[in-house]
Amino acid sequence: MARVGVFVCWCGSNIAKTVDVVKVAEAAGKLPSVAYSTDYKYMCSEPGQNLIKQAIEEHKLDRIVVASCSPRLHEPTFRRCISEAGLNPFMLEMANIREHCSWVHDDKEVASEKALDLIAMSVAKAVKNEALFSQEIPLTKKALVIGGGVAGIQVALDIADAGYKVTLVEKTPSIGGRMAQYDKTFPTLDCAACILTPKMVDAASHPNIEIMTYAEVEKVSGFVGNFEVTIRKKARSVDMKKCTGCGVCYEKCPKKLPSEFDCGLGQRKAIYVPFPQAVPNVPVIDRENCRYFADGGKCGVCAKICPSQAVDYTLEDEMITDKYGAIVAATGFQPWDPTPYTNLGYGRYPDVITSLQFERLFNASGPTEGKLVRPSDHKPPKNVVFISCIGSRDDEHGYPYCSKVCCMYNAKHALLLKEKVHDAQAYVFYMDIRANGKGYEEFVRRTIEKYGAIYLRGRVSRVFQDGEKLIVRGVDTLAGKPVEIEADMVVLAAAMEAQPDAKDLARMLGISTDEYNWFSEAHPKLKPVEVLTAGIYLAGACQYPKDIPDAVAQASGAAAKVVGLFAKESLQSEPTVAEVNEDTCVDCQLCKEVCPYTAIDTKTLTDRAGNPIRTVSCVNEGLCHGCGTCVAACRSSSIQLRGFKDNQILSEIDALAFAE
Amino acid sequence: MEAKVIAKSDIGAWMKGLADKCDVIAPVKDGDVSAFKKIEDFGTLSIDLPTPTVKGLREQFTPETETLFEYKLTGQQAELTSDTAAQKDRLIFGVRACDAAALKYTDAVNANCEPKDALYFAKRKQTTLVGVCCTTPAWSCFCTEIGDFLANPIMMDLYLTDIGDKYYAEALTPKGETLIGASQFQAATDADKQAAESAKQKVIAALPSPIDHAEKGKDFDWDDPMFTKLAEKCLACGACTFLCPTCHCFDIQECAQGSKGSRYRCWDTCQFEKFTLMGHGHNPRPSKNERTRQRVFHKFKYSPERYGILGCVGCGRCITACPVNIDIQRVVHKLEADK
Amino acid sequence: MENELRQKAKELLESGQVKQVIGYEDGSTAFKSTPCFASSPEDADRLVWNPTCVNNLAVYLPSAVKQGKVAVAVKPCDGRSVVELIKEHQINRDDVVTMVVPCPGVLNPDALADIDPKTIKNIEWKGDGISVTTDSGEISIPREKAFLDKCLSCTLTDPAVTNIKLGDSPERSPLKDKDAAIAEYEKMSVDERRVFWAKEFTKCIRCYACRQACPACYCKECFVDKNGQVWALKSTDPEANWFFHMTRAMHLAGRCIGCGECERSCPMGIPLTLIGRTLEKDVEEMFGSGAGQDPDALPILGSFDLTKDPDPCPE
Amino acid sequence: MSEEQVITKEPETAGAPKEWEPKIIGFLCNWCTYAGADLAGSSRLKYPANMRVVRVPCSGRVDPQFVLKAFERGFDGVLVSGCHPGDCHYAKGNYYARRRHMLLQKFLEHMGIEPERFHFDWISAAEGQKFAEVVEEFTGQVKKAGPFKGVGK
Repeated sequence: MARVGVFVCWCGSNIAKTVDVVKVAEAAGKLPSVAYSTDYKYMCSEPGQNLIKQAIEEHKLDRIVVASCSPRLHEPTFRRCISEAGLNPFMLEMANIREHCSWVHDDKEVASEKALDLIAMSVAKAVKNEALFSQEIPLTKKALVIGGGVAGIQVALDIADAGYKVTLVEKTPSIGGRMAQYDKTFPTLDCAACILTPKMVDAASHPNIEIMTYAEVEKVSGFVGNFEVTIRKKARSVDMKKCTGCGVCYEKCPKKLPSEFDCGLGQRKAIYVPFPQAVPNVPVIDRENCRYFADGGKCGVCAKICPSQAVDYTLEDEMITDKYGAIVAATGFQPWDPTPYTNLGYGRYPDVITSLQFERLFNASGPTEGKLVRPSDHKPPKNVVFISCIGSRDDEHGYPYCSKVCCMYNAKHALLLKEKVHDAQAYVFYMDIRANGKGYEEFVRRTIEKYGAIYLRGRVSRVFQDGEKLIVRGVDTLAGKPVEIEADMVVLAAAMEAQPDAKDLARMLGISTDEYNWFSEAHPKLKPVEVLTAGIYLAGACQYPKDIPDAVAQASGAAAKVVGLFAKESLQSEPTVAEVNEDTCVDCQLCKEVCPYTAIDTKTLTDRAGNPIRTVSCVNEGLCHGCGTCVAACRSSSIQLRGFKDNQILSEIDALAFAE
Repeated sequence: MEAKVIAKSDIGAWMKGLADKCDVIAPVKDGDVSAFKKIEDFGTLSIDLPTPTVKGLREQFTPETETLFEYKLTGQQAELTSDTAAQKDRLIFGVRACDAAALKYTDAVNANCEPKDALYFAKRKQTTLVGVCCTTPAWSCFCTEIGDFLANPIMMDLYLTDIGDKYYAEALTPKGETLIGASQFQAATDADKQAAESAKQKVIAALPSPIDHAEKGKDFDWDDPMFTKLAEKCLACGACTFLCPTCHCFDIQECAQGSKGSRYRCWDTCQFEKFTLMGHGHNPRPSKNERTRQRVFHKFKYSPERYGILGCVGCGRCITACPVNIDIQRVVHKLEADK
Repeated sequence: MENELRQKAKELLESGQVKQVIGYEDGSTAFKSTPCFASSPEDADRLVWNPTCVNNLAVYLPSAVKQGKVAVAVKPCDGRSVVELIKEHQINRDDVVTMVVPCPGVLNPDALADIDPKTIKNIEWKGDGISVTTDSGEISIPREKAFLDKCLSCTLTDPAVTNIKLGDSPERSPLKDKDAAIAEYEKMSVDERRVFWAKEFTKCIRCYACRQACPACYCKECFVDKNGQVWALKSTDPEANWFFHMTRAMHLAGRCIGCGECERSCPMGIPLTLIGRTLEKDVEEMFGSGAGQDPDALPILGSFDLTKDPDPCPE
Repeated sequence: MSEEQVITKEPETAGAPKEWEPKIIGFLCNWCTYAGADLAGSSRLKYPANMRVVRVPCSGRVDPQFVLKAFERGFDGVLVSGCHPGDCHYAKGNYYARRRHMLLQKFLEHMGIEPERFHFDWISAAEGQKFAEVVEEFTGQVKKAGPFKGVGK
């Protein structure tokens, strides 16, 4: 028979005032399996804890019930206490006779009765307690950062600076991300390239950072400290080691295509670097559009002309598998395509463009080399209408959320317009001006007051071409009247939306997304960079629209989390996790279905000769958080949560049901 | 022994008279099925004789759940608290010849061990059995193939045969003689006796002829391929064995409820996978093959060898109850043909 | 129809496409058929298809597929069980060939109450109902009396996992509302229902025929069979019986396709389908989907709908 | 039974019979409702003492079988409570709990257990007040429903 010790705390008068602790302790002594029971003024005090330790020794107690305050307060204290006396810490149960009893009831008799019941339940549960042990989980101190935009670069640099290895994976041929496309940044009007390029170079030259561009994550398995990741390095067709970045190949390449980097406003070749400051400065062949690949090896100009014989058409996709201790997702966003706004003429009139296209038009390295001209006739525009909330805050065409940055870049564009074309006039149609960052509101005021941008609160109903002009019809809700503007150019502040493959990556990582496919954080307030899967963190706009300062701040936050994780020697698994009874599991996979952490896998049982017998569920202890949702789902009780097994909880129910 | 007659209309009054001295139990309709129940109201006597009771007499002598002892825990101390209350004498009315015959078998099983099953024999001793000859056997009945107890009943005290508006009542034991001493019984005429005889013969004629199963069972083939076929379709439920009047296997379980608890026994069956599962994980009857064979062999081969009696009385309950139409009569015939 | 079934079974067995065909064959009496496991083309000649083919053969699939690919004769209702088994990873879609038989309804044993069972020679579908051949001639039984309740309200079409469709689906319009029995039952007050079930469950002898006949009860070890006192006593205490049946019902929530095998197998006549159907109706109303429809659907109690699920504190 | 043993029971001789008090069991998730109950305690809010609490990590851990077991054992009322939608410490456990227990409540009613005897709710760690109110209200509701007559007869 188990030997349970019951220790009833007075908590000074906090408990003793409404619970007859002496009588309760005496009655508890008669509960089945109780070998010793006593009361004391302050169980959590040093003499109180010594009393427990002595009783364990003297009465050969193997399980302890402390009836005192909430376990949420002192469970760690008493676990430590009994483990110092040689018991497994999980042999402790606490009966909460303070918060749940003495503090909420007045009648001493009633409260004493309840206290005894709570103790009886704890005793019954304690009898079924088992010694639990945490396991040491090895830790690979190397991080994987997915996405080479400003957030990803920042994460990589911070982790690398702390002395840990980082692999930075970027889908496109160069790191830099969206920020590389921008001209200037609000509200300081720093040149984006001037602040980003050094970081790109730092990352490229950092001894702890390995950059893989033109590469994608293919497969992720494992768990915190022990992820195994397969990365597909797409065939670049140019030998990274041989290429000097001279650029002759793309000068001579005969095939011209619209440039993604310039949002289709400029052109690139079939062999290309996306932009001049690209890191690495090594071209890549777009095999789908390359004549050599399309015509069965007929062209081959680039290979012939390359002075260092770096062009190699035979290169193939390469799969690299490595172990990582932590993963940071920094995959960013994509600008929303405003085509659904048919009334605004996007795609129909060449001078109706998106904000990102506008950005490229006055970028010195852009298709016009920084000259702001209309795409249609290459004349500088005079009247430019900026329209906010294109696809944001709009359930009907786009998304209900606010994209957060558009108000600010609209202000930036309106201001820069005036700087580039002195006699130009900016009109901004807006719903609300959301300028809630450091220096943001001042910046907007400056645009309006110093640069004369005309802000019109209202929506645009229609844009149509009239000769060379674009007629913008809208409403000024503040003036309460319709407005019509003869514009030379219309710029649509398109929403930010999740990357098209965000859901796939989420699935691969086993993390969740919200209804718009943004990655879900573990807690909106308290765990904004964590996700529910341990060892995976978020940085930047892959979580939700963010501007550069926010993205960088979160990146450093994510890096700090990774560094904190890597600072440990090894990881300790939580002992209170689920376990599968392989004898009775029938592999219906309901547990797997309900697990919030993808902690349950299917494994094949084999006989001694290694032949498969059948499949069952198995718990990855590194991923399991111990919620027990799987346990309640399992029909054959084949999965159990240590510390909260069915028989433990049933014992509590029975102890109460049959309490005398 | 003596025989009398009793008018059907007097049965209620007779039973009412008996009820002063003992519990009177008889088959009554309970929803879709018929079951033995204690009769409380002798006015609107709703005894159901044509439908066989869904269960035989097994539960009357070894209840589905039976407490063996009780205990109480105080701290580290345990104390036995059982007191077995004395049971009232009982009379069971409307017993079929097959069900009574089954008691010969269960008596043998329960006596064939030391100590003898006291709980069982206490109940046997306290029970008087009044049988009734069947008039409309079920489609699955084959008792006549097993023995002649329909004509020459055993293990009961009184045997009633329906002869129109009255029963011909044969006392088979001194207890039976006492019973027919009651005022409701009248002397039987020769015509009554003949009517009873022809009523019995009429039923027997509709049932199969006798077969010496005990003899034939000796040569059953342990490896008969039929068991693979049966095992394929058997669902491994316990309907057959739980309704069988001769099945007697039980499990012993513990019921712990807070500081109190009890040990009880409850029906178990060789058809359940766990029945023969041992503590260390080995199961000598690991598949339905072995388990379907066990049921048939136990009744038709092992029992005659061990007790000299067949473990089947041909009541046909397992046949009607089987959800997949496993028909033990057919199975045995096939085994006998296969040998 | 029977010939078509045998022919198809033969083809599948001859060509080696399947290891065995599970169907029905004549039972030990003319009003019962029994499951048939045909593993050779000759065996296929024993297959029958008539109103006595009541069993839901899907119950055999999880163990049968271990020997190799299986073809199984399913009524449209039983086909729903196959869907569930695939959905719950008990069989692979590729390991089973479903032969969907056209079903006008299967025999309600009560239909034969007035006929001496020993005189019955044959039962077949005829007209709207069935025709029973006896020693003393042929008796026609109309549809409303001939078939099980579930058949009278059946509107099922071919299951989502149909491989081979035999014959043409019979033209039927339901005679009864599926939930007529529930409507009748629900006339009882809540407390009357408590008393009703207490009485019904007291009958239970724990033979587990309900569970064993149920294709959805494929657990290797049922919760009630756990060693020691984990969930319920093995005894037939009314309370323990109640717990067993209530838990079994909850385990079937969203998974019960209403084949009625539990009730048919129960030797004690407990109206178990009433429980199943009541719960299934709730599931359909609350979560908008039911059992046995889509093999790719998520399990109903293993998924949720953030916004549409009923909430204890609706906004 | 000695005098000390019976602290839980008023001696029969003490005048008028005690008013019937329902026996209630509550399954509370550790992170929200249990913490809410703690807060009710530290705020010294008063509520009826009928309910005894079983602490579980998540409302998702509450197997409907625990509720059935409680009714099998004759409890007069059962409360299950966890984190509000969106607040689950384990992200999704409460959504599964919601499906299971909303269905269970309906099922219980079908099978003869008054819906008043089973309550499923969301109570956060910050809702000490709500916890006290829910317990008070539920206790009253169960009291009104009267002693549970049990599932066996």
